[in-house]
Amino acid sequence: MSGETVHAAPASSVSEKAVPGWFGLVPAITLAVLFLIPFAIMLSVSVAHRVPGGFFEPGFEWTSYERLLSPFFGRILYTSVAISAGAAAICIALAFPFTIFLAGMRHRVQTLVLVALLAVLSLSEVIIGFSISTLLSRTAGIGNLFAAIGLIDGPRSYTPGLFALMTGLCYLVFPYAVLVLYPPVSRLDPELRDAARMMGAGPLRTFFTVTVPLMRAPVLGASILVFVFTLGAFLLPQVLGRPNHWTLSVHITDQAIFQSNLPFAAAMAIVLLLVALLLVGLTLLLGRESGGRR
Amino acid sequence: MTRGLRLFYICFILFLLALPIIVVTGISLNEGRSLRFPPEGLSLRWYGALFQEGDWLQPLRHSLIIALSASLLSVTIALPLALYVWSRGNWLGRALHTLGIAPFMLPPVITALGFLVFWVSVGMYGQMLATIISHAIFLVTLPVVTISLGLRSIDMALVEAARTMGASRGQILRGVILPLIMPYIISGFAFAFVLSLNEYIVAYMVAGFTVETLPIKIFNSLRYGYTPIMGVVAVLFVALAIVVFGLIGRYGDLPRLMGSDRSGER
Amino acid sequence: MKRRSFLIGSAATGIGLMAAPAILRAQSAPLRIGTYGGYFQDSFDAHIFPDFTAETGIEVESIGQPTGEAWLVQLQQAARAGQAPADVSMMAQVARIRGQSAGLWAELDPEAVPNRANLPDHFVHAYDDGRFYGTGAVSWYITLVTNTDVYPEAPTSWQALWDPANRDRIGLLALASNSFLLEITATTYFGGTDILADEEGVMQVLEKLSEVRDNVRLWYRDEGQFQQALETGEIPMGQYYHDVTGLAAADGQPVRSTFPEEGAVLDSGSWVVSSASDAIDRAQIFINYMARPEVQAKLARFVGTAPTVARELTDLTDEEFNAVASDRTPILPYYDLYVERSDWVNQQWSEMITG
Amino acid sequence: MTALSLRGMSKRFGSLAAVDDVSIEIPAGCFVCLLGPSGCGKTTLLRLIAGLEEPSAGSLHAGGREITTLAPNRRDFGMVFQSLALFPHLDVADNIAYPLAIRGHGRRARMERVETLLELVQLPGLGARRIHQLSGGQRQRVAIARGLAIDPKVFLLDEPLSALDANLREHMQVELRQLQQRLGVTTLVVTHDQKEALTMADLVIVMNEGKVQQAGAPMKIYRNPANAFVAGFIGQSNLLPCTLGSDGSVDLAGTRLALDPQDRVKTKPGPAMLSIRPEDLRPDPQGPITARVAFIRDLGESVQIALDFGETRLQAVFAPRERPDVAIGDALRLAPAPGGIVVLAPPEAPAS
Repeated sequence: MSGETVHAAPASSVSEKAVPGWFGLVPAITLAVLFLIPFAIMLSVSVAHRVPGGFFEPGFEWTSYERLLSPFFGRILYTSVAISAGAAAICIALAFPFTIFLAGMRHRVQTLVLVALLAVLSLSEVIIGFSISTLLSRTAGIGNLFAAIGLIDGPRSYTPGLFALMTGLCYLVFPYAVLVLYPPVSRLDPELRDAARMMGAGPLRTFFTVTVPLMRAPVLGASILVFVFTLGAFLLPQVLGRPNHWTLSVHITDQAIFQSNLPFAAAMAIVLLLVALLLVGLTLLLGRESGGRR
Repeated sequence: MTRGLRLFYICFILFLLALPIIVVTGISLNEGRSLRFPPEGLSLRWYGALFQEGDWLQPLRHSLIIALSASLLSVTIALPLALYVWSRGNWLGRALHTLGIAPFMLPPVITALGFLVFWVSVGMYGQMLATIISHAIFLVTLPVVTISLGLRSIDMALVEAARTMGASRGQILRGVILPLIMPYIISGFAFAFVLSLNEYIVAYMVAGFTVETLPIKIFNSLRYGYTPIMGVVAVLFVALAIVVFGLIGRYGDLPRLMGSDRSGER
Repeated sequence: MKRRSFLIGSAATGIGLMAAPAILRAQSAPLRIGTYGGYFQDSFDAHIFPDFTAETGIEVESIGQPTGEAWLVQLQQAARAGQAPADVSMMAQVARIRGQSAGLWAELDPEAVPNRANLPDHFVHAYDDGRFYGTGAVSWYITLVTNTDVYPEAPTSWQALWDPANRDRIGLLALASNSFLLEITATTYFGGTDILADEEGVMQVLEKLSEVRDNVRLWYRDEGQFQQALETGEIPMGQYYHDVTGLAAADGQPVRSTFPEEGAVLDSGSWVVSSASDAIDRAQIFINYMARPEVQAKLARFVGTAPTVARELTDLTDEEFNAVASDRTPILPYYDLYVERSDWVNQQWSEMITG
Repeated sequence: MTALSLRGMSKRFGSLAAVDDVSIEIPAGCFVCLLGPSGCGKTTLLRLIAGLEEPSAGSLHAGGREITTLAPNRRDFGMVFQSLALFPHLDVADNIAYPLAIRGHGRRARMERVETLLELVQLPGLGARRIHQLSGGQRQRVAIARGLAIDPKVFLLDEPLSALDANLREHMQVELRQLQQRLGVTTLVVTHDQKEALTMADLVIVMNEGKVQQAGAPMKIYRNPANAFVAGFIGQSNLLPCTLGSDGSVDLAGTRLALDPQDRVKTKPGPAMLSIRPEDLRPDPQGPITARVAFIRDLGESVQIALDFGETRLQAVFAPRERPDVAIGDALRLAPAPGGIVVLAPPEAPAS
């Protein structure tokens, strides 16, 4: 989960002797069989022949991919990427200072905040979607509070819509963002920031000339993780968004769960997978670069 | 920014994060069979109902069995994987590390769909074992990350010292390395357990209604059921997470387990 | 599935052996019957299943199933793996016909279901080669529903959906194949559903339907999403099920169901048995039981659905009958469209609602 | 002129007083060492002066101006951190030029200054190196150059040499002292190494448990420790429980010792602590102290002899030529050198 763990540990003769070589085989076989083969099957399903109104039969045809080559799906892919990127950006913008402040707190406070975050992590997408739609509704939501204070004329609804969807997505991934940023941020030597202060930099200047450049790789890694994660959200866009906010993941589940069109769902998943892999690859590259500099 | 402002920011964000929990808590206290917020009439009857209504007990049992077995299995896979990656810098180590990180790094919908076609092909769709294995693979990343974190914090001098004192490979593993990374193994297990308990899309695609878990049941009750029990379940799960991680925080060094190196200094 | 064998090999056999206990399901397990969850399931649990068990001694496990399409896919996938999440299911017509073309439903013995004689022909389902596999279970109307606090006056026509005054206030079903909005639009603006016979006509209807987009606040996939919002007045108008709305109104909720002047959509559900079920005998007993006129009357009284047997066979009073049905000519779904051109309609529909 | 003036400064973390009511005047151009065991509050005191911590009480003045709550970035102080805190994302030149860039100096001016500073710390031409390409000693010099880049009013160093090996450390101590004398900058160094303090400082401030135990010139503190803690911490000292008589003599577990007028008495008659440096114990056939030789270390430049004196162990040091002709087990009579004795309050006496 941690963005900075992507580089493999350096080989050490001592550690090597402590672990027998066959230890690698068990997880290698397990993951190959149970993780890689599913993807291979998915690949074969994506080119299988769809039986309209029925299931699918083995075959090799590009029909499902051809169906994706339309302005309609181009727009959906664009929407998915734009919404996820937006949510990731907002989430990191909130989580990065949060993590920095958290890492500067007393040990006990840090423990409490971490427990709170881990508790929030245990809310499923279903509950988050439902609660936020309640919170943003006209009848029971924060609109009533605003109206009571006199901020707005009467209670109004903020859901469904882009705002509600962004709120939900940010909520969903915020704990992950903090937990991924936490190790590198808390390992950042606080004396570096003190040094900048001593040399005349104000807090903001210190943040932008010291903290941000040093944390560039972890922040990018966390952003990409959060981005990919939101790319896979399929319930929140349905519950909190309008149809034009439905992401590729919504359409994938739609095809798989409602239309029984597994070849088409698989084809869309493969496309989404390629987009995600592209970005994970990017993280690995960035991680390696920063790893060499230490 | 001053210390006070920083604390305010943290508290404000925590407050926002708490809002949905307040909503589900409110809903779970409804007297009638409706999901109203603020609740109409306060009652704890739905908390009792969860353990009496058979159609909620069964998913509860499923969820607990799946979460327990899946997180055990994922630790069983993650431990040798992390040890191997830690000890070897070869291609297999690198490949394994990527394989261990990938399941959780991909959009869950994709992983779920992969499992769906896999289990349909194998003929195990709809069996609890399929859900358990799928969850174990999907969540294996969490113990991999925490155990790797623990391994990297080991002082190699300890291993060298053990060797000079004549310990065999197995003795070093059991007597030195495992005790040192045990807290990280436990936190990885807790992570996987709590997330498996709340996982929806993989469980739904792999077994759907045949092996109904609590999140699936909650979603269904949101679709049709109108019972505040779904709020009860959410509240209990949050409480469970607080207890599990609270205990880890109470008896261990949670910031350190989460990867902080300099906690305890201040 | 031939691919299975070489892709998975021996590893899977090992896993399969571990899973063996799950396969050895006890013969004495209760009969698992799926009905739509929520009010519907509750009503069956309270009024139908106990009497059935009392009379036949067959234990029932009630399963809340999701929207027809999702349930069909689940049954299909489960059947391929030799599993049956439920023995008997209540399937809406589109899902039933799709299951029929996939050969998913178990063949039943017509002799074991003598009460099928009570049902009109279109509620006795058989494969093309004549093998009998299911019967009509219940009928229901999809009507125009409103929140009575927000709309003191009931709307009279489906045209209310297009009324600019209702901007951002409407909830509609999100799937073409269970909302039947194409039929509603065709009947309201194109004089009937005949226009849906060809793709050109469907496109015309979709064009008209796309005008409601600005009025729609929620395209819902599952009932609960909309019902809560309707009751609180959050989304005060939409299309919904007559039966459930009636039950909610009887509960004191400020909601009403209106049969528009163009007619309400009449859809129905049928009892079918998954081919993976090993309880066909008991399933037949249940299906036969449900086709009795007095059971149909009880459904109308307690569940609020319209009977699938001829009205004359039941002892329903006019008042009771009118509460669950209407004399107005109903809008009948154009089922062929969703079976023969499902992918095409689904694609056009998605493009329409996502705007 | 006073460069820094601390008045009643305290810093509490919860119930712990890390710095407790500290008042010091530091003259301009002075090289000050804050000396004490780890956890004595010396680093906290340095951070209070830097402005990185806010005092719980007291005030701080620099150059006649009160700066108690002034932000650290407005103090124009230079600082070298224990970890050095060099920016890994910048090269050597940019690290040194950082405070100049903050102050808006032009690029040309910055680079000229960097060159001057690199020469000052004897690292000419290394400006383009990255930090991880430097050795420990080189990093040390870069950190010092960076701290001096703006001609700071006060130069603060937090255990700057602790990461270096012994040889390099001694070398750097001399170099740092020379550099400071050349520049004349008021310098405060935190250290736990008393030799380091004695090597470099004009003024040593000994701290323990948050309090200043003694402040003064190194030799003055060495010769004339204010209390048992200082006597034990600075250099080696034989600390012996004794009873101070009202007649100017002490009783050492039965052995009576007459005090010389040059000896110092810093406590009232009664139970006390006698401090005598190992080099102040002289062999003397008529000496009042008789002890048994327990161990002899011949170090060439000197001879150290450990002796058992009743229950306690005494250390004595002699020049090779003065080495008494004794073997382990022999009795040796010793006399304190005149002025070598300091009679201190017993350590368990409550602080006044």
